[in-house]
Amino acid sequence: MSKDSRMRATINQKLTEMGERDRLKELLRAKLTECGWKDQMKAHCKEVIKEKGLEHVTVEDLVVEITPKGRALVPDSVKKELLHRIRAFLSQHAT
Amino acid sequence: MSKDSRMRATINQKLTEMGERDRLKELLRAKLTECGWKDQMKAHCKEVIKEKGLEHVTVEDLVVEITPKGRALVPDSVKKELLHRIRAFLSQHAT
Amino acid sequence: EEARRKQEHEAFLTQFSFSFCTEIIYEVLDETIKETCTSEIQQSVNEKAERVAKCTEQVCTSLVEETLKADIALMVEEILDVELQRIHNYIK
Repeated sequence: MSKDSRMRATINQKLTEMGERDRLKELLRAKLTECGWKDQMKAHCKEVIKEKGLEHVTVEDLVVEITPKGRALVPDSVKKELLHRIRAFLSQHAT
Repeated sequence: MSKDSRMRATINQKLTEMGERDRLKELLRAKLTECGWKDQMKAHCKEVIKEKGLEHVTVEDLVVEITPKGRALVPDSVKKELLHRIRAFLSQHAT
Repeated sequence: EEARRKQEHEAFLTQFSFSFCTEIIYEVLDETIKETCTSEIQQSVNEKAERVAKCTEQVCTSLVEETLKADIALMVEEILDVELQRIHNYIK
């Protein structure tokens, strides 16, 4: 296991053990709803279904189709806030 | 003050005033780098830090730990060259 | 007498040279070792800080990715269910 993998595992373990990982996910979900990401994604999903026809799409196809847009639409400010919160958590719980 | 002590003080003063003390130190530093001593010391420091863990080692600990090896690893040829240069200076300036 | 003085002086110079040489070596070694230890510890501290920063970013990215993956899958399932339901109702 490389030093980086060990470090990532330690960070993840700390976040998970103290429930912070779930809180961060919830925060992300709230932010995505707040900024309109969810609405945009729903609209995009419906467009794809309309374009391809309901009988020609599966859940897997749709996920593959809309995920890149989903990634691109996450605002940088949201990612930054999340990163900032992880850093703050780690510095508070540094051993 | 004995005659020897007086003489020692005079020579020491001359070595300092004429800049020979500093030149000798510079020469030694250069030789230690050139012969790989410095790289060996760096490597040894890294080993000790890795072994003990960064959070468990201070500069002072590290100095105590690596000094014996540092002294032992100075090549005889470097010591001889330094001694030779001191003798040459003394025979020119301490007659 | 002159020869004896000269011999004594030579002996003194030899002894002085040895002790001065040792003094210089110890002085330079002490300084260099202290410098090396300080810079190696600093370097390790910097490397660790860089690694923590990099890994934290990676963890953050994977957390976002994980959440998106789960939420997008759920959203797609819900939308498809609604669409299918709508068609069923229409057919009925």
